[in-house]
Amino acid sequence: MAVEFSEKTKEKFKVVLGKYPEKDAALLPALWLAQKEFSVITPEVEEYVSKLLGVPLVRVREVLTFYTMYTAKSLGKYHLQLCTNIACTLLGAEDILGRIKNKLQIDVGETTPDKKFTLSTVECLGYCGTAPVIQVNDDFYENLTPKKVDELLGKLK
Amino acid sequence: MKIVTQKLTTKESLYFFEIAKGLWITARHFVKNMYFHIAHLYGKYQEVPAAVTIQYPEEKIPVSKRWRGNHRINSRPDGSPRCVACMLCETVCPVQCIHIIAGEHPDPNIEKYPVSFDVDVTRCCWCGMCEEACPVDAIYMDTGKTPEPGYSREDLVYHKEQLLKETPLPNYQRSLNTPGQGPMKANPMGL
Amino acid sequence: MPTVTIDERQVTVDPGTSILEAAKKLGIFIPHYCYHPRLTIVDACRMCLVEVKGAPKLVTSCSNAVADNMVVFTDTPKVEEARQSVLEFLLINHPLDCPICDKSGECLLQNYYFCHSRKPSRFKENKVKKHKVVDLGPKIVLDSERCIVCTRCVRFCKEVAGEEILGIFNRADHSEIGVFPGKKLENNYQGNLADVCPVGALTARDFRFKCRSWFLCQIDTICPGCSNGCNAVVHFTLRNFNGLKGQRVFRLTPRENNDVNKVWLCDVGRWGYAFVDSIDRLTMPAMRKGEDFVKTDWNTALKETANRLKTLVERYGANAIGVIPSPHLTNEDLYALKCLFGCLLKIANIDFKVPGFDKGEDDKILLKADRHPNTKGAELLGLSGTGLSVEAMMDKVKAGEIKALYLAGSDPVKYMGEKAEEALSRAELVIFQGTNFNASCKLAHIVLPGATFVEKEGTFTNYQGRVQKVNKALEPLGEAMADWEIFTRLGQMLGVFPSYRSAEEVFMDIAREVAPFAGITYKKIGSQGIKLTLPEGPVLSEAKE
Amino acid sequence: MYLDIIITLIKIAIVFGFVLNVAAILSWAERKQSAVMQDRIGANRADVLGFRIFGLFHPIADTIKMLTKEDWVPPAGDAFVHTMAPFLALFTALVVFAVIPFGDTLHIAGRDIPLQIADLNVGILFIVAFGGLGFYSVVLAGWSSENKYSLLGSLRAAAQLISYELALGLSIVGIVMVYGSIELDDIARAQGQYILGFIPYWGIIAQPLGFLLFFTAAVAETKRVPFDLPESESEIIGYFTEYSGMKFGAFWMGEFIEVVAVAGVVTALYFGGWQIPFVNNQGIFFPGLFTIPLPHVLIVLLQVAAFGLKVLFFCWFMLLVRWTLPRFRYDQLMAFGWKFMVPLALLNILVTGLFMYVF
Repeated sequence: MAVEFSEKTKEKFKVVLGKYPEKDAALLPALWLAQKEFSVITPEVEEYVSKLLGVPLVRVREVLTFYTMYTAKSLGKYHLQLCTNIACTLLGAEDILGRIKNKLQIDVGETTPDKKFTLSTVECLGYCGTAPVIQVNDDFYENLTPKKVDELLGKLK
Repeated sequence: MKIVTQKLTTKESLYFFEIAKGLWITARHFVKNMYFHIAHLYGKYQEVPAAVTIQYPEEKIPVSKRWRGNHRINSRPDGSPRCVACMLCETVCPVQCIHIIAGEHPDPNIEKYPVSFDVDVTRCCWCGMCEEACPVDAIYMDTGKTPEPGYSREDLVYHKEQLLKETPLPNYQRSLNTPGQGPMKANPMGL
Repeated sequence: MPTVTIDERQVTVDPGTSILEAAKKLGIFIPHYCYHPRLTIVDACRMCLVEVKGAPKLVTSCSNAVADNMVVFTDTPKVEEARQSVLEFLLINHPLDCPICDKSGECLLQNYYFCHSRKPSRFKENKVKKHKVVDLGPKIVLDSERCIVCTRCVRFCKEVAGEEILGIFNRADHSEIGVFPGKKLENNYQGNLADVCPVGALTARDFRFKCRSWFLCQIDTICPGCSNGCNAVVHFTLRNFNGLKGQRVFRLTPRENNDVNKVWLCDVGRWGYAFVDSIDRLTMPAMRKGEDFVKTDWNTALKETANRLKTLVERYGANAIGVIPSPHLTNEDLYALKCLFGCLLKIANIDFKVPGFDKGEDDKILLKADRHPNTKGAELLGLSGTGLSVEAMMDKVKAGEIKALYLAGSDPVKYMGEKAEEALSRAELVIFQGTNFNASCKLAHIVLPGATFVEKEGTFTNYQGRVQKVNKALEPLGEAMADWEIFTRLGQMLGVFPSYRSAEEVFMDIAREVAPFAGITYKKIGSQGIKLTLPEGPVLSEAKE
Repeated sequence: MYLDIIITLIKIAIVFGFVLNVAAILSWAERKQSAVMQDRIGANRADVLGFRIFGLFHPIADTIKMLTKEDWVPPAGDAFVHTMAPFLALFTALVVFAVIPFGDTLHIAGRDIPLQIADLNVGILFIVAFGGLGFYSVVLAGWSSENKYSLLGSLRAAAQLISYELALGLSIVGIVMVYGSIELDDIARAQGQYILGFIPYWGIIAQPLGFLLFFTAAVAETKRVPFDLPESESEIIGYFTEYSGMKFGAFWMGEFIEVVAVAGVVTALYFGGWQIPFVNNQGIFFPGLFTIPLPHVLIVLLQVAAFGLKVLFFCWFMLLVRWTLPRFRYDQLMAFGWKFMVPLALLNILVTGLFMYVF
């Protein structure tokens, strides 16, 4: 178990820890740091975090699985998160989803064999005014149409 | 108590004519039936029956669609029993003739399966409640068979393997959900 | 002391009492899933909603404390509608596999559905598929699809068993109970998870698929697993198609007793019933013929026993016989034994303290080191210290001074090993009276089958000195007989002996003759037991609470 | 002399062969005929190598069964009498055939062979006497069984036999008066005459009432339905309760032989014996018209065949009666016998006498 924060992260962690009166309250930022550091939070990382904070292992797991922005499994280079909530669906998110599936030949939750794209559907991203919307890693693309999606995917390649 | 006797008429009290009348009826039957028996021997008038007898093991009366015969267990496409060993038939059986021992199935989607499924036909009263209770359409009484005699009580306890081999009598299927065989319409467990 | 009106009836309760508890006091039952009287309150299930006058919305009765002059309604149309809606939500992703679910028949989802909803599902979309048959450990199986995420199990592990191992993973309708990958439930109280779970999500592997709950009868009993004397309910069936071969007792579940076990039962006791229907049960009296045992009937076996004991007493005196009773026997059994051997035959060598009998593991929650349910009872009845100790008896047997040993349920070979084995094989006469075949029984000359705790009536005295009653659920297997009955029949063959017809008669004699039991009757013991006023002495030090 | 004995033995063999075979087949016919009358099929299961031939193996199967069953004699009973009784029943039934003529005298190789085993001049008396002896078998069987029910059954049966014996005897008197002989051969021969030249002068023509009375009484003598109270398997217990195996079978056999015997006697007395209408010693003839000559042997053979057919017809008719009529009650049986049959038989004698006096 060679999982350990780098010196830099350790310092950051110390800062974070200082913000909370109780140690286990720092679980969320600690996991955030871990994700930054290791990109994927594997069970080993969880154990490390749990030990670091003195929190039961299962609590770490609970928090990790509750929040969707933590990733417990490895993703492709681009994480396509398509909103399929009401507003987006009404404005054609289903068509776009079908288009992406068709284009990349993957289903929701899967990664392309070249490890480039991971497709997932998410709930409201808060862009109902400019629906449909897709989040690619940290960027948002609004007012999508199948054509725009094609362009987008082409650009990302 | 009042006894009402019927007075015989003079003709009746002679007996002779009454006896002759009776003899005439029986003799008429005899002659008619003999005629057709002999005609049948020569292949004539086959459609006119000479006797009402049904020669049971060789001939059988076609049973009604609703008739309940021996039990059988429906199987999945892979041949394993549809039964999930829920024991509802065992529960509903008024004479307690069904004995199931349940076991863990390796497939978590099936989970429970009958390790043994015995129907004791010596106790069975053919009420068909097991058919109705079964939530997965596993047990049926549509084989159109009656239990065959056995040399011991054990011979009359039908086991799972035996019950699985039975097939429904064509045209006498008693499927409860849809007419005819075919997939079940309402199967809560998706099995 | 707030006074509340619930469904137009008034009740005064302690401050801080929840509405649900207050209603329970009035005999009004409010349906609930996540609430458990011994666990913290999370109000997660929303099933216990009630209408409070003045409140804008329905409130959860489990988490809201009563206030003075509060007016509560538990069965208004509004409440019923809320319950129906909650049930509809809970059942949205439920797999409805009641036919194969072990919980069906005692499942709160089923019960409340039939009491409060009875509405067909309106959910037309695909149900969320979750993991089935999840291995949580060697004793418990989880079915996530059936789970309603009430978190009773999570709280139980954390708060009672002291092992924070269960958690809820994922969120919304994908929530599942689970353990961290690679971990397993290990605590000694996981059996309670199956009881605590209101639905069929957590089931005990031991009970899994064995029997449907509606085939089971229940009767109050005391767990015979250790000297704690946890109150339990034994579930057994009278539908036994395989005669002597089938399983009759299927499980033990805890019964509430605040002074003893709260509402929990440890796994050791819970799954310790297996000996009742195990294949090594003694079902017929037997006598040794060379190497083998020959089955015989009670009359022959008892006559033989009586004759040989009588001859030995006449020839060598009463001290040539040693009696080793077991604290597994009930007070009644032990008293009858004392009457027979102590008073009638004047045997002084009676000792139940087989060396090492109380050296089990103590887990500081319920399980005690002494794994015998009636040690205190045996002590109070004076079955130790009148003559030689067990160890000394074994030595004397070897020396040839003690000719016969009467083992009443005890298994000295198990605790003393070779020493006892040697002694037993040297003794002129070894009589074994017990329920199961064991190493000591193997060396006996006469074997008398006794009844187990579910097959006889009687009382156990736990380590605190609390007398508690076990009830007869089943007829003894085969020809087996309650131990007090064996002693009574044997006593009548040997001389003047009271003709007990029931365990209660024996207990009446105990109450008359043994000081600590004075004035106690079966009626007074009731379902919760009765604590004895113990005499001064070393025994009290153990019993500090 | 030796030749006579041999010829007699051959005749005995023929008659015995016929009677015993017909009796055996009757046990099959009884089942099959009742079946056909009742729209059933009847016993047809016994098969030998796949052949069933309409259940004809059943009598054989029955015999095998009877022979292999335990032959049990009540320990308290009289073993000898108990064993003898069924054979007495067989004997009395069989011996009647000694005097029944079954054909015209055969002229062959210069010899006259009467087709009758014993041409007794007291033929009818012989029949009545030996028929009456049959009741001994009943009484002895019931008595030797050492069973009070059997004994009561045998007494009941004996009373019935004696009662109907009377009517039987009295009804024959008419025939004797008409034909003026008690020799059966004479009576049979006399029935070859014609009234008005074309009506055969058979007993049934001469004595219609006598025939009915005789036939009824004879059926009662055979202990068959509707007079089967001695047996009455379903309610009152009969005299052969304690019989098993082939001894029981012998009683049954005796009953069937009696059926054949009654059929034979009725044929001989009332149905022209071996006579065929419009066939005489020369051949087929019509009175006053023409005659077609036939060889003597052929005529005799035809007559024998005619006799056989008549006997078979009566056997059939008795089975028909047996499967048509219900059983009498015992008081009805006795009242019928004494208050109806006997007076009618006496009346018949009176009327016959008046006719004979007038004409």
